[in-house]
Parts: sequence; C-alpha cells; structure tokens
Amino acid sequence: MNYVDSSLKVVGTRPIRPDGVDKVTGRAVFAADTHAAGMLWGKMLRSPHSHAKIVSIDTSKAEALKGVFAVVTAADFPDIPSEEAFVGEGPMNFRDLALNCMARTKVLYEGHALAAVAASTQAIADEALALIDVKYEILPHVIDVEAAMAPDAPILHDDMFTAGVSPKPTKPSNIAKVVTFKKGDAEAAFKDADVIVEGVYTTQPVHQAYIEPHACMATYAPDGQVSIHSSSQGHFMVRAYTAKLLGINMSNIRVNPAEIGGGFGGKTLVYLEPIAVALSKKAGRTVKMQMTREDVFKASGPTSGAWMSVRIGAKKDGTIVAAKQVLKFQAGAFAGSPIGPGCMCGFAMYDLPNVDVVGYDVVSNRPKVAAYRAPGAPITSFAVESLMDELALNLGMDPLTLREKNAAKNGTKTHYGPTHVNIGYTAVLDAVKAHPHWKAPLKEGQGRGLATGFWFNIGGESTAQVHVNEDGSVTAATGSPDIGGSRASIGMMVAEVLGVPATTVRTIVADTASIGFTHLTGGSRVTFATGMAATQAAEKVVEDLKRRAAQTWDIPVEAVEWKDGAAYPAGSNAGAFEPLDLAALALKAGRTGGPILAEVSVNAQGAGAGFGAHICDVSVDKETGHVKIERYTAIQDVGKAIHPSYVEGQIQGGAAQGIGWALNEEYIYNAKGQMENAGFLDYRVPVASDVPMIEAVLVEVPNPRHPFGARGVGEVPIVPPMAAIANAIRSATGLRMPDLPMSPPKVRAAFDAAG
Amino acid sequence: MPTVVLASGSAGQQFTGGQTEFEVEATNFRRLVLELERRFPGLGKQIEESMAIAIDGEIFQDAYAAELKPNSEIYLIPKIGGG
Amino acid sequence: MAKTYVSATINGESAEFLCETQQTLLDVLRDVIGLTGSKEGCASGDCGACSVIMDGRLVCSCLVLGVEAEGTTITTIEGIAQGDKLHPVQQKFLEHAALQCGFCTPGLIVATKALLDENPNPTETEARYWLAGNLCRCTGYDKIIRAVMDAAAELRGETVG
Amino acid sequence: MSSLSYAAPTSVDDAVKLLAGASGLAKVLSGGTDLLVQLRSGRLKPDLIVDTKKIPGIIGIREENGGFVIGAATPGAVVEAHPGLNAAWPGLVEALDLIGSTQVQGRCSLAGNLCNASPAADSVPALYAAAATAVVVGSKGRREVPVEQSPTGPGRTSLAKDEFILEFRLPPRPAHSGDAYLRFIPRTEMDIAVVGCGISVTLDGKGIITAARVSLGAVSPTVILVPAAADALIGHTLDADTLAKLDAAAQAAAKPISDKRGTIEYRTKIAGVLARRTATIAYDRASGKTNGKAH
Repeated sequence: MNYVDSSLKVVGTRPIRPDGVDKVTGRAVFAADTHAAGMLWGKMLRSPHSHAKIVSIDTSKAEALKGVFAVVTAADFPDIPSEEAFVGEGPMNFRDLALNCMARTKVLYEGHALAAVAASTQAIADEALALIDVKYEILPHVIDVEAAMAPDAPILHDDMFTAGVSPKPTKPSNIAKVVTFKKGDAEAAFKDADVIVEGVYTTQPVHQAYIEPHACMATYAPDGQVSIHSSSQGHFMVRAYTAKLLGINMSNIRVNPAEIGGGFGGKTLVYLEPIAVALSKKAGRTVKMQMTREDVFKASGPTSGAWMSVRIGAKKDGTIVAAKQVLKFQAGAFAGSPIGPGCMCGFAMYDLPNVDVVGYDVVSNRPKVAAYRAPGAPITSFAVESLMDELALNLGMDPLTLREKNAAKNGTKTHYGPTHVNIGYTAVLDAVKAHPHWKAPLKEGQGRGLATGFWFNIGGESTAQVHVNEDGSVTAATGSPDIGGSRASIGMMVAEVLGVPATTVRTIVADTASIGFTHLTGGSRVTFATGMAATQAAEKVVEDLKRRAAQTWDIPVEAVEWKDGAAYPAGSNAGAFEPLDLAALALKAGRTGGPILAEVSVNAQGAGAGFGAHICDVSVDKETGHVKIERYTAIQDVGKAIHPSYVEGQIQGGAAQGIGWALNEEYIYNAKGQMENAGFLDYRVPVASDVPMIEAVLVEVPNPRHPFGARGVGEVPIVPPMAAIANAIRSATGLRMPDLPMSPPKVRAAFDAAG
Repeated sequence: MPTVVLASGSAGQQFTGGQTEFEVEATNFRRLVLELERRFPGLGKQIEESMAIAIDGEIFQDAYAAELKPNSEIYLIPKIGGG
Repeated sequence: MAKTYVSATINGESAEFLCETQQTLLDVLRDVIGLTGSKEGCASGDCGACSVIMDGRLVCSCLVLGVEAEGTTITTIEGIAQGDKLHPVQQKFLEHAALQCGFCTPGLIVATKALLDENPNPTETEARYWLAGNLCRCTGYDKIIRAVMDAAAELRGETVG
Repeated sequence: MSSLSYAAPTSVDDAVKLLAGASGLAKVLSGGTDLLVQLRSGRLKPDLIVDTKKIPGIIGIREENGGFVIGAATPGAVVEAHPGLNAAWPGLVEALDLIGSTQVQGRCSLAGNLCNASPAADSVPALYAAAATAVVVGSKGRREVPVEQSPTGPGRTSLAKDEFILEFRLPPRPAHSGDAYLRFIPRTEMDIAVVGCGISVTLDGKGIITAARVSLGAVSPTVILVPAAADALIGHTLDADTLAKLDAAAQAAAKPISDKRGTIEYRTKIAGVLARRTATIAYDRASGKTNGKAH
C-alpha cells in the first residue's frame, strides 16, 4: 500500500528516539565497551614502510614472552584466490581483502598489518609486538596518483594489467582499469560552442574520521562456534567476510552488532574481526582488539584523492552543448576506487547532448580506500560545479539561472545511459530561488557560492519483523545497524501502519542468527529498503489482526476495518461490537491462531535518486588566507522526511564534513611515504567553533517506490560543499581555488600570485 | 524485442568485442543475463559480479525477476554502492 | 608489575582500585571499574569523548593518570542523571536530536554540564569555543548547540519555545 | 618488562631528592597534557614520574611587591579566572587560554608548556614578552632565571636532572602598559600554532612607546625574543610606518622550517602579519582603549 497522499499521524513528527536515553547516559554498548572473563588483548604489528618485500617474520621471541597466548601471521590464514565480490559497498576482490587484513609477501603502505598478538594485558601485547623480528626489503614507493600512472613508476602488483583497454596490455601497471562514458559526439559539438571553459582540479584523500575507532571482541569456542561483537555498518557483512577469509561456515559465526560510533562508509569492510577470531582460536580465549586513532588513519580506508580535468562548451544563452571530463582516482594499495560513480555523478544534474568522460582507477602506496558518503560524487562534483561557476561568470549569467537552463528533469537521458525518473532537481533549484539566503544582500567583504549535487541512493536486501507482544506492545526487529536514528524512523513507519503512537513500538537491531539477511547500512538505503520491509511486515500484522477480530466477532473479515490501532466493525451492517485494540487482540492471541508476528524480506529496487543544492557565504582573511564560513544553507529533495530532525541532522552533518574536506582535511606524507598527520591534532576535522548553524531545507518530492515516499538522504549532502565554498571564495576574492584543501597557506599563496 | 545497451563505462565490452547494443529476446533480467552469456561467454559472469541493470530509468541490482517490456530502455551499468 | 592503591570519589560513591602508573584515568574507568560511558576516541586529548569532571574541573580522562585520582572527586557521564531522572542537558540533547551515532555524546554532555555550571548564560560563540575540544563527526554541531542553549535557558528557569 | 613508578612528594626537598636519586629517566608531572600523550605514543619511556602538584605553593597565584607570582603547576583555568592577572597581563592570560581545549585548560600549566620546550608553545612567547622569570629549585638550591634562558632546543631545556620550576614571577606593571598574544592556526581552536607572537609595550603620556618586548613562536628551534622588532617600536607611536618596520623586523627574525603545519614562506609572512596585529592590540590596551579576548 502507498501512504503518500494519506494523512499521517506519526510519520513526519519528531519523537524521541528509542535508543536515546541509553546514549545520553553512557549505557549504550559500543564495540569496545564489552569485557569477558579471561579476555585477552589483541594488537596488530603494522609496517613502518610504505612499500617493501617481507623477507622473513620471526615471532619466536614474542611467543616466548610471559603473558602472550597467541601470535598470528598470514601463514595462519587461508591463501584466498582472486574472486570478485559485491558484499560490501563496492566491488571488492576477496584476495585483496584478505591481503589488506594481513600482508603475505609484500607490505603496500605504511600501517599495513603483517602480524598480530594476543596477550593478557595491553602492555604485554605492545612488548610482544616489539619482539617480532621482521626482515624487510624496502622497495621504491609511489604516493601521488599521476606519478603512479607514469610508465617508470614502481609497480605495486605485477599481476595487475589495465582492464578496459584493448588489446589487453602485456605490461603490468598501477592503472587497474579505465572506464569511459560517451553520449553523442562531444569533440564535434565543442566546435558549435560560443564559449568554452576548462580547468584542472585536484582533491586530497580524506578520512571518514568517525570518532569511534574500529574495535571488536571475538570468541572461537572449542566446538568451532564463533561469536563476534563488533561495530560495523553491517554485521552480515562482517559474518560473510570473516567466514570467507577464515574458511568457516556462516552458520558457525554469530555476529552481534554493537552500537556503531559513526561509519560514513568507512565501516563497510573488515580489518580486525578475522584476525581476532584467528587469535582466539589459537589462544583458546576471548580476544578484544581496538585500533588506535593512528591505526584508523593509516590502516583504514579514506576516500580517493583525485586529479581531474573538465571542459564545458556552451552557447551564449547558457545552453551547454558539450562536456568532457578526465578523472584519475587513487584507489590506495588495491584496486577499487569509486571511479564508476565518479564518472557518472559529475554531470548527472544536467541535460547534456554530448558528453565524454574517461576515468582511471589507480593504485599507489596508500591505505586501500573505503566507501565514504556518495563515493566518488563529491570529488567529481567539486570539479564540475567549480567549472559551472566559471562558465556562469564567463557568460555573465547568474549561476542559478545557468543551472536551471541545463537542469536534468524527468525524462532527461543521462550521459551514462538511463533516463531520469521521479527526480526533484528542479524543485530543489526552485527552493534555492525562493530561499531568503539566496536573496539576502551580501555583507561587506563576503562572497556567496552555490553548488549542486546528485547521488543515486540504493535499495537492496533487508529483513524486518514486527511482533505484537502479549500485552499489545510492539517490537520491531531489523538487521540494519542504527548509525543515525534509523530505529526511530523504522519504528515510526510501523507505528503509522498499526495506528499506534511511536512510543508503542520498540525497534531493535537483531544479530545475524536472529533475523534474515540484511545488506549493510550504507548507500542511504535503510529508511528506504528496511523501512519498506518493516512497513510491509506491519501491514501483514494488520491483516492478521483483522482476521482475528473477525473470528472473535464471528463476522467476515471484509466486515472488519482497522483504524487508530484497533479493529472496528465496518459500518452498522457488520454488527455492533466494541473495538478490539492491540492489547485486547493480543490477550486472546492463543485462541485466534497463536503468536502475532510477521517477517518480511525484500530486495528493494528503485531507490530514487537524490539532489541537493548548497548556498554558502564566506569571508576571507587576505593576509592569513583563513576562510570563515559565515552562513550555510543546504537544500535537498528527501522524498519524505520520516523523522525530520534526523533527516536535517544527516544534511547538517554531511555539510560539515564537506566543510572540513574543503578547507583543511588532507593526508600529509613525508618523503618515505609515511603519513605525518595521523591524529585529530593535525588531521583537522571541523570543531564546533569552525562552523555556523547549518540550515537544512527539506524539499519533498515523493519517491513512488517507497510506501511513504522516502528517498535516501545521508549521502547527497556531502556532494555540493567543496564547490559551494570554492565558488564563495571566488565571489569574495576573485580567486579560483582548484586544489583541495583550500587551506590558509594555499589561499594566501593565491593572493600573492594574483599580486 | 528490447534493445540492451552496455553502458560504455561498464567493464563488459572486453567480452563483446566492443559491441554495445544488442537486441535480446528476454522478458526478465535473468533471461537477459543467460542469453548474453550464451552469446558472449564471460559477459554473464561480469554482469553478475559488478553490474546493475537500469530498466526505464530505475536501477535494479541483483533482481533476476525484474520485468523487461518489449519497448523497455535497458542499460547495463556499473553496480552502485554507497557510504 | 607494582600497582598503586588509589581511593577516590566517583559519581558520589567512594571507589578504590589498584592501577599501574601508565594506566590513564580513562583506562581505569573503562577497564578496571567498568564505567564504559567515557569513550576513547583518540587517547591524546584531541576528541573529548573521555571528558569527566575532576574536582570541579572539566578534563580529558585520557590525559590524567589513574594514580593522580587519589583523593579526588570525579563525575563521569554515568553520574550526570539523578537516578532515573535525566539531567536537563541530557533531556535537551534528546529533544533536539542532538546526537546521531551517540559516541561523542557522553563527552559532550559532561562538557556541557561543566559549561553551564560555570557560565549559566553562555552566548552561542562561548558555547562553541567551550565545546571545541569535543569532536562530533555526525551532526555538524547545529542541533548540539541548540540543545546546549535550550538547556541553559531551562536551567536559568526561562522557558523558550 | 620495564616498570614505571610514580611519586607525589609534598615538599620541594623530597621532590628534588627523588629526581636526583632516580635511576634512569625521571619526568616531572604537572598538568601532564603533553607528558601523557608522549607516554601513550611510546615516544617517551621514563622510569619515574614525579608529580609536583602536591608541593605547597606550586599551584596558586599571589601578588608580591607589585608583581605577580604564579605557581608553576597552576592550571590554565585558574589563571584565566584571576581578575588581577586579566587586568595586568591579558596577553599572557590569553596565550595560556589558547592551549588546547577547555579540557586541557583544566590541567595545562605554564611550567609544562615551557619545559616541554616546543617552539610552538602558546604561553611561552607571552612569558618572554612579559620578561617573566622562573624560580628553579634543585639540589644546589634556588635560582631565578629569565624564562628565555630555559628552552635550549626542541624538547630540551637548561634545567638539570634534579631541577624543576617552582613558580613564575611577573615584574610590576608600569602605567600605560599592555600586552597581547596572537597565534595563527588553520582552524579556530585545537591546533598547534603555525606562528605565535607575544608583545608587551609601555607608553609615555603622549602614546610614544618607551619600552617593548617582542617574541615569536614556531619560527625557529625555540621561541625567540626579537630585539630588532622591539627597537622598531620604541620611540614611536604605532603608525603605519612603525607597523611596516615591525613587520619587516619580524619576518627578518623568522627562520622557520617547512613541516605539516606550515611552509617557510608562509610562516615568514605570517610572522610579520601577527606582529602587526599583536602590537596593535597591545598598544590599544596600553593606551586604555580596549581589553577583552582577542579571539
């Protein structure tokens, strides 16, 4: 059933989230918050070198140390053959995943794990790590993406031959693949352009920088049963990867989802779990592992840094006739940057007849990238939306008008093929035009920037259960870890269908043995896909309750209607009966068919794309190059906001992450290829005093595929900020900043260069 | 008979000798994959592992039953993940 | 290794524990006493997730040695609510949806209580600078600051819409 | 494995004995905001930690023959709350206030900031500008030394193994005096100074600068005094020409390195910018124009 046009009592309100009290009182149990009798501490030995052959590893001294119970190296793990998989948030090769968790013959980046110990105390574990004797043969390394593509670059994988080019290369390369998207004939169409603008843009790798470091606790029982308590965006993902990397049946692994302290895409892979299980198996004790903050930066995935060139040709009236983009994305030490979405998202906001896009997926001696909010889209959009601003300036045209003129609408054929359906981009642009911020006069010395963004959003597999308890209260269980309030939104959708207050429904996240498979929390899919499953489960429960009421009243089920949380006779002909509410029906459940519950599994399709537009005002200190965000407004089509506060929160948080990406966040390497700023002191995420209030404006163009019209909302908001800020700096100073981050030294240097 | 377009950005072309458009007699995604694998050995596996299908503008991932109409617009594109 | 006997008052109760010199107060709270509400996000004083109030001062428990706790009075997130009655700061964080993942929340609530104990009527700027040592990656701080200002108003006995 | 012991002596003599008698590396703990980070990261592996906070007088502020005496381990938050210091040395108070977060303010001390001997330490340029002295105690007794004689290089000080700082002394403040400290950081808080500048000036009745001390941080291996910059100020009002000369003198004195926090070129330019801006605040304070926080 579809509720888009019905009057809603719960959906759209702002109740307190079910897990709220636990989280404001310190009771919520995160990954590192559990302890077990006889528990050991597991610690990882990580490479100090960015590229080296492992000649030998001697663990004998560490094993001999009192208090050490197990030491493992790659020799303790199956040698996984190359096999493509798509269990996480991007194409992943299981062999690469295994080698990323534990290096076998080569270390490919500083921080690459190559051994682990389990000891009775953390201090002993640290001492044991120091006793492991590793002989390295140091190899030349390469950090920069263009240097990695050079013909004479040090090769990371001698079995990597560039895919997507024919004939198949005979020489190994750091270019994992080349992808191209073509629509029409861009080269020819540029000849018809009155104006052509072009630019080269670079972005730096940035880390998701969730505040909770990766952590887990694992027990391998003598009967081969494995239990894992860990923090991830998907406990089914943890089970699948751990099973694969250790050669264990999934049925023997039970993963309990801890509360997750932020993920943003970065907790869609395993780093510790298979190692902790292996240590536990060897030691016969429970093992707890926890990354240090330095480990998180050096050994878990940031997103790609990139080099991009963009060229756009337009008529005098602003009509774009041709566009071309070349993207070179860093994948880290193993193939798999978000180059596909990078190629598809940059121009997805526009209706363009001729487009030519080429993308390169390039490995270098950096940590393997992981997903980060709308993977690839923020990078490509920084380039395209910066150049769109230049085009508007060049044409003497308002940047909003330029976008309106070329805006993608329903029926617009994208450059990567599919036709846009049910999209709200023009509605978002209308909201920009109508917003006071867009019309407000600029303060002295300030500049204003506008940028827009697109993300696909995904659906996928989810399972939900709705139980009516014996007293008529309701428990909703799903397999989706709750990162940002999804317990609340799921419970609200269930409550809406059942016609009860949100407080009647308690939502829980069930472990891998207690609910059907659910794809991980990512791709902005939970409220859409898991919400769809939960809504359908609640509808099944309502049908069952109507049947039970009919049975109780001994009338046909067609004569029963469900409203406001109770069964009523449908009209006077049905007979005069007192309504039966959940409690009354639950009380008699034993006489009407037993326990009242429904489980629904879906593979939700048609997630409904999301579009956003951000308006940013900045002031710039010409002497220091310091950029201050003075005002920020983020407008987004969210389909339908189930719990508006948490939708706004997603948008505000995404914008703030974008502000950090734009102004200060970067990986700084020394000449040896070692990261120099692996901590929150020098990896500068925004602090409370760095940002203003961020106004989130919700545009609601319903997604017909979702019962309440919801679209994913978590990823779009990180797409526009970098260009919005760059365009604001351009407006305030006349300076175009093509390289991220737009940090004070770069801005000051730009002033000096401009003279 | 629906026309299937192999989006140029997808890794599938290595199996088709560069061909990107095919007329395929198929009424759902699974039958489409089987037919393409028959014509271009390896392409089916490639689609299974790393590609999604967009039918009339809506992206379907791992949905064998997704229905194809005779006049459907069908694109095979890289699979989409997310953060 | 030799351990030191330490006696302190934690959340109003006398607490006694043995700890090694290099163990921080955070290690002690989490691994010895079992108060895991204080979180380790960085172990270098840069994220504030381990914030506690020690003898009336807001500190990062990762920057205090366990042995230094001798004779001190400490309030952790577990000691902010009175029994089952939430502190107004906690209530406002819930009402304003000022948390998403909730990992930084204990530190932010302890830091906010310390702020309002010292300055019952902070400006937005004062609140933002006071809380600059508490990193939140989820919210963009907007709803957190609104919750702080609203909690301050409530504690001052003002009612704001 | 190596064992780390801890002592919290309650007298200067006991503390000195512990330090003198320590086998291996002994470290003095006051606020611990640097020491604990070095311990956790493994960069520092001491055998003994001597916590000085229980020594009478080492925490607290008192006025003495016209000047102020600040206990070496007095937390930043205590200094910031002291009305007398805020009135007489707002620049020094601000400098200390800029160290780390509110949480760090609850612990960090002038002695720790000075003895950690980071060239970027925020309170140190302000101490230099204030012509503060440090009262150092050790086996050989007490000695009072100008603060600028303490740091000898990054992480190194002139203090002997058995010595530590008991208190800092700030000289009496003549009329028409003002000080200020500014640092540049990429964010608004929580960063280490890319460049820091502390300036103290005294004016005559007509607004001519009669005395000045200018100090720069993060532009050389230690915090430095810049006499040439002070000379550019003395004998002048703060007109554009004076500011230009000050800027040039500061840039000339800056001999920074390029690292993750800034380049040589950038730091040199910023040294000049901060010198001008800091001097302006100090001058306004001296002439009674403004007070209150710089940030």
